[in-house]
Amino acid sequence: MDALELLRLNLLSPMVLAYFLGVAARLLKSDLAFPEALYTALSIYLLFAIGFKGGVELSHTPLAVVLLPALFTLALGLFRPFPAYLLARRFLRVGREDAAALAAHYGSVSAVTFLAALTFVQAVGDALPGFMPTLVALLEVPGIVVALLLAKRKGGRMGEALHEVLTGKSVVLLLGGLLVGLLSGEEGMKKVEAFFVEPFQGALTLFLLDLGMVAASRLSALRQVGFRLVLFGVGLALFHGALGVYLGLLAGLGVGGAAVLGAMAASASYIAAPAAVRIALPEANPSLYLTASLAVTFPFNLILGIPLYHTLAVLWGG
Amino acid sequence: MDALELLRLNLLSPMVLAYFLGVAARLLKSDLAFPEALYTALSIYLLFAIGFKGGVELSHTPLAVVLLPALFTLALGLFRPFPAYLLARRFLRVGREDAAALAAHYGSVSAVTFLAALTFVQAVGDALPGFMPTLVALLEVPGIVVALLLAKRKGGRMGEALHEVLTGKSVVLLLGGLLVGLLSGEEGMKKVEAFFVEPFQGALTLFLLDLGMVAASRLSALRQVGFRLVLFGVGLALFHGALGVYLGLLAGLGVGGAAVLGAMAASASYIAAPAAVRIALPEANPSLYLTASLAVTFPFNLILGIPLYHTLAVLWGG
Amino acid sequence: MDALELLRLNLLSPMVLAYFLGVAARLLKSDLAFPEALYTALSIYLLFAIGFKGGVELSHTPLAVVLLPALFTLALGLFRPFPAYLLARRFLRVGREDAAALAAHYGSVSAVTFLAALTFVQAVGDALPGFMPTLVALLEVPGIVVALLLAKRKGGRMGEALHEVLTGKSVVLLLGGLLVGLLSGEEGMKKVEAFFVEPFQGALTLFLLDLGMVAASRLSALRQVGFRLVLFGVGLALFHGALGVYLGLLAGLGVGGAAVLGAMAASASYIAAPAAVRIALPEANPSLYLTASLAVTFPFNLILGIPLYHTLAVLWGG
Amino acid sequence: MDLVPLKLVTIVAESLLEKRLVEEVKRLGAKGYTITPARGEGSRGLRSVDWEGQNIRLETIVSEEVALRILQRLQEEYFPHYAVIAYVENVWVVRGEKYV
Amino acid sequence: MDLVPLKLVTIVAESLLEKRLVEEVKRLGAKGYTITPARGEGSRGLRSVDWEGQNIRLETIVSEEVALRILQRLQEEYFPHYAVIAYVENVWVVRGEKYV
Amino acid sequence: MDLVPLKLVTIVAESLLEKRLVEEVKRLGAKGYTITPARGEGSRGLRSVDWEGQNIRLETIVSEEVALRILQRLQEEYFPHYAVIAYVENVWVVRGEKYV
Ligand SMILES: Nc1ncnc2c1ncn2[C@@H]1O[C@H](COP(=O)(O)O)[C@@H](O)[C@H]1O
Ligand SMILES: Nc1ncnc2c1ncn2[C@@H]1O[C@H](COP(=O)(O)O)[C@@H](O)[C@H]1O
Ligand SMILES: Nc1ncnc2c1ncn2[C@@H]1O[C@H](COP(=O)(O)O)[C@@H](O)[C@H]1O
Ligand code: NA
Ligand code: NA
Ligand code: NA
Repeated sequence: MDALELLRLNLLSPMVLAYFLGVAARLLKSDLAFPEALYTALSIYLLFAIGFKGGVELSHTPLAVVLLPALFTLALGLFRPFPAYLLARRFLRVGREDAAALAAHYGSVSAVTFLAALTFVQAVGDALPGFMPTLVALLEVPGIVVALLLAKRKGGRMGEALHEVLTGKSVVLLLGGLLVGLLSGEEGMKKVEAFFVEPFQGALTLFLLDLGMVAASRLSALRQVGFRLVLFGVGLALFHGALGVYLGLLAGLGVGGAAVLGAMAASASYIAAPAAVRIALPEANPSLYLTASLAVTFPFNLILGIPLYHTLAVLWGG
Repeated sequence: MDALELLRLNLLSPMVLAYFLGVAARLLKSDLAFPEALYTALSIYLLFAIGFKGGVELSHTPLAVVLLPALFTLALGLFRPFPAYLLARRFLRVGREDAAALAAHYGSVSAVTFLAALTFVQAVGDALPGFMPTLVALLEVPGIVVALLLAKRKGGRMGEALHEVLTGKSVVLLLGGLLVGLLSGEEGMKKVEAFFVEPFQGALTLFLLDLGMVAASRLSALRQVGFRLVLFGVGLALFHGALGVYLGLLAGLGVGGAAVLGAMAASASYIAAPAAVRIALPEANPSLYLTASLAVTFPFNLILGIPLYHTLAVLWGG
Repeated sequence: MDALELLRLNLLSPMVLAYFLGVAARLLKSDLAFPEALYTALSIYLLFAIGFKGGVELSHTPLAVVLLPALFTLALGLFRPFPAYLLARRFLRVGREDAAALAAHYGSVSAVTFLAALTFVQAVGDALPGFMPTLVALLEVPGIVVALLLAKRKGGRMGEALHEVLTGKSVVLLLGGLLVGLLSGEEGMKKVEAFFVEPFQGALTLFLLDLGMVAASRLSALRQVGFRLVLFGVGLALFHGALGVYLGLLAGLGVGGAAVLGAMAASASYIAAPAAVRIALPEANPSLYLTASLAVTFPFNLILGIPLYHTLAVLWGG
Repeated sequence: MDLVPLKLVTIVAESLLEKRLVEEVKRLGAKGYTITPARGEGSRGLRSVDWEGQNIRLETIVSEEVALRILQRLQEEYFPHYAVIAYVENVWVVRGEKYV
Repeated sequence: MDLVPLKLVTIVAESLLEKRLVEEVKRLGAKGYTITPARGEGSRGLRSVDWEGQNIRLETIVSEEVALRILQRLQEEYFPHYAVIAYVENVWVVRGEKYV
Repeated sequence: MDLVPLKLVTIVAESLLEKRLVEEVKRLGAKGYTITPARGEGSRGLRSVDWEGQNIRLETIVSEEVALRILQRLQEEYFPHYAVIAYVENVWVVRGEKYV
């Protein structure tokens, strides 16, 4: 499959189309709106299901196989805040707090970007290690912690923010789901796969419809913040994405796994990081980091990034 | 199958029984109540899923096959407000605004009635063209616009109401789902059918349970408004239903398709129309149009109408 | 399978693990929380689905087969409030109102305990009569009524409370679902099983995650109320559970059915009873009955009780 | 503009009481009411979203006389056993004559 | 501490009006507003959670002048046809100068 | 009837602050509080239902002294960085002695 065909394949999946539909609905000022409870319910379902599937896979994967990918993912998590922080200071010319806030977002991971990449790679037909969700859990937290440390030297609400990160609902659901899957194994999977596995992509489609609406309502903020933020969000995604693909191949994840790790590395958090940053760095401007993460980097990855990282993985490792 | 057997088949489906259960729960003053978010979530799911399935079907239907049914459906949409308006003025003796409000409701379509008819026809075993959901989308809007034009000659909040109709959530979900289905085709269907297709009838059952409760809480209003409204709602359903069956056969939809088009034509809107009417015609009495549409025409079609239109289709076209 | 193996099988099911995850999330002070609408939606779904499945089974079960189990279940419902009341008065030394309130809870049944027992017995591989959900519906109401009569000799809000019990949402959904299933039979089942049957255990897993959080937030209340309440909740469960197993074997339910009836008898209500008690006995202390039912008896049954009642059933009837 | 000075009575109570409170205030002379969902903490501890059912916050605009009647009734009938708080304040209401 | 005496205008209306009411109050001078979901009963009967859409409860803190303008507008434009109730009361606001 | 004149403090804030605000008001002397979900718009733009988390509307009935302490604390600690609005008004409370 060539790059254009990949792009087409990605653009015409129900998930990406539903995202566009959401954007269109908001731009047309439709009264379509998801109740907050539906949004929360879908995100609880998706996060737990990702974790659970990862756990079940892990239950029949030898530790030796996971070790290297896990270490590389951890390294990615610890490293990524630095380029983000520097780029924010130098290129966006924002203050310490805003830079650290952006670093926290680009140091963590977007579970939905991960899922979109997974779906894409499966549609392409590549083999894929089963433990990828484990890596998502590993990538989520460390970057946020590093970024907060970058901003604060002394006291403040650091402790509270750390607690918020570690016990935040996305971490609890991902890691908790992982444990439940790990302990209940294939036996458990058989009982609940008609709920957590089969309808999963459809639920994701509905979630992306809502996410499209949320992102579109950020577009006006984008106009205020300016074009530099677009460059920042895309540039960082490309750099982190390439790095992720490279490390993924090095870690032996194969083309499919490397493409997914690339998409994970390229993504920016919009669940765990905002909550932590709002507490630890209240002076940072939410408009900046939410717009960058949600209205620039997320759609870029969803639409162009994922096929790109895949092409890169084929090029370097195929 | 004879008419009585059809009626039994219809009455004993889980959907219709769930509707009765809802009515009973309300009459018994049970504290059973659906959270608003659940009601909204189910309606988002149902509308998007109908559209999506229609779109996928459309993706492998030649345009020529759809053209005639589409034109006839459009004609139905443009025509139906007139009998409704006249009957309301002459027989119910209500004012212009109330008549136009009723015309808007009986000029649009009830998605749930459509679904119930679809389920019924599938249970009977008739062949059915796949693009029927496309027709629902076509039938939803024109009648409302015509009816509003009937009421207003000059200005007012016409523009706003039109915007409300065209970007209302039911239109966006139906048409949007259709586009998503059309573009992602069978490939997309495979990914999400475990969510949007297989559990569909069960979700509809739950929705009808709630609808039964809503309708029952309108029954006291019915007593106030009087018996004429029952005649109005049933008479109009029968006339429009027969017309729909006839045009359906003419358009080559076959017995099954004609029965479904009949049920669609016989139905009255209770999502798109009320929202538009409340804005464009605030003087019109909501008790009148909501009661007619929800507590008369909807249950009539659900229980007796659908098997009747089917019998008619067999009679005329079998 | 020996008792330890059974315990392991039970502890490592996704449902029980999800419950522990919920407890852990609350103890870690995670911000994870289910929207109220999600909790309500899941409980509506679970109750209706239990009833529906029971009804479909009943539709092809001869009345003679159900009669004895039904009578024995009714007897259990009428009897169980008395030991609960006496134990509360003598051992916990609480007043009349509190004792009657506890009796109402231990005279009714917990649908989720029933489901957990059902899942467990199916995993073990025992045969199981299909009409067990019918028995849940029978066990839910009588005990509450008896308990309220124990407390009140004259007037008060007895009538209102009785209405609350009989038209409460759990009764309406269970019995209503039963009727829908009974009338629509296997035909109806085919239409909706992809919604009400296949994903059922997964939905139950999510529900138990929430229940774990709710129970954990009761743990501090437990410390105040004291250790006697733990003995009360466990002792009563064991006594009622053994009685249930015994009667189940006597009624010819077989080992599997007797184990499930044991778990039902051992359980305490936390949906129907609290609502009724709060109205009929406002002087009773909610902290007492909610803590006993939710933070003592429920987890005891879920974790240890169910395998125990099964072992007992094997011992006495295997 | 006709602004009529009236009393706004606010009652926060466990949601189980909704049906009864609505009947009470209507019986005692209120022409309408508005309810918002709520949660809270007081002398009886946390009333959480989940289990014991949440609270409701019921507001009704009434004449001073009706206000006093409602509060009296609450104090006698509901305060002893239920989680309730109630207070009254002064408001100026558009077309206020509708509500007395 | 700087507490500024201002007016709190509360509007309860059918939720369909939300977009229009928000535009109105902003156009008439409000610097902000807070909305909570509500349901209720009045002269037009029960406005239930389900069907006709619920009510909203809109609050805005404004100067007396703006308050009167808003109430005037409501009385003329909305009271005849829609389910609406509106009232005003006195509040003391932290950093109140932000809201005038 | 015993109606005690007290202060009703209302705080509208981003919902992320809920836990902290509850701790603050309790620490400063409030005996209880009521929270309703809310959304709104102010100087920091729209606080939508979806993303940034909605607002909460926290009410607490307290003595004048406690009211001033709470508002003081809010002004110093929360107004600079968070989306918050706070005001106080006079209410008459049934069995008001419970709340001081
Ligand atoms: N001082 C207070 N200020 C505001 N709301 C309160 C206060 N005290 C109690 N409440 C509300 O009233 C409910 C019942 O209070 P209580 O009966 O004291 O447990 C609580 O759940 C709160 O929602
Ligand atoms: N006396 C009242 N006190 C409080 N809220 C009221 C009152 N009357 C009406 N309302 C609210 O205003 C809405 C519309 O009232 P109405 O236009 O009288 O039907 C109702 O649904 C209630 O939420
Ligand atoms: N004038 C106002 N009247 C009522 N609520 C307001 C007003 N201004 C702000 N708010 C509420 O306070 C929140 C924070 O305001 P701000 O800090 O100005 O962005 C908003 O989201 C609104 O819910
Ligand atoms: Na995230
Ligand atoms: Na409609
Ligand atoms: Na129960």
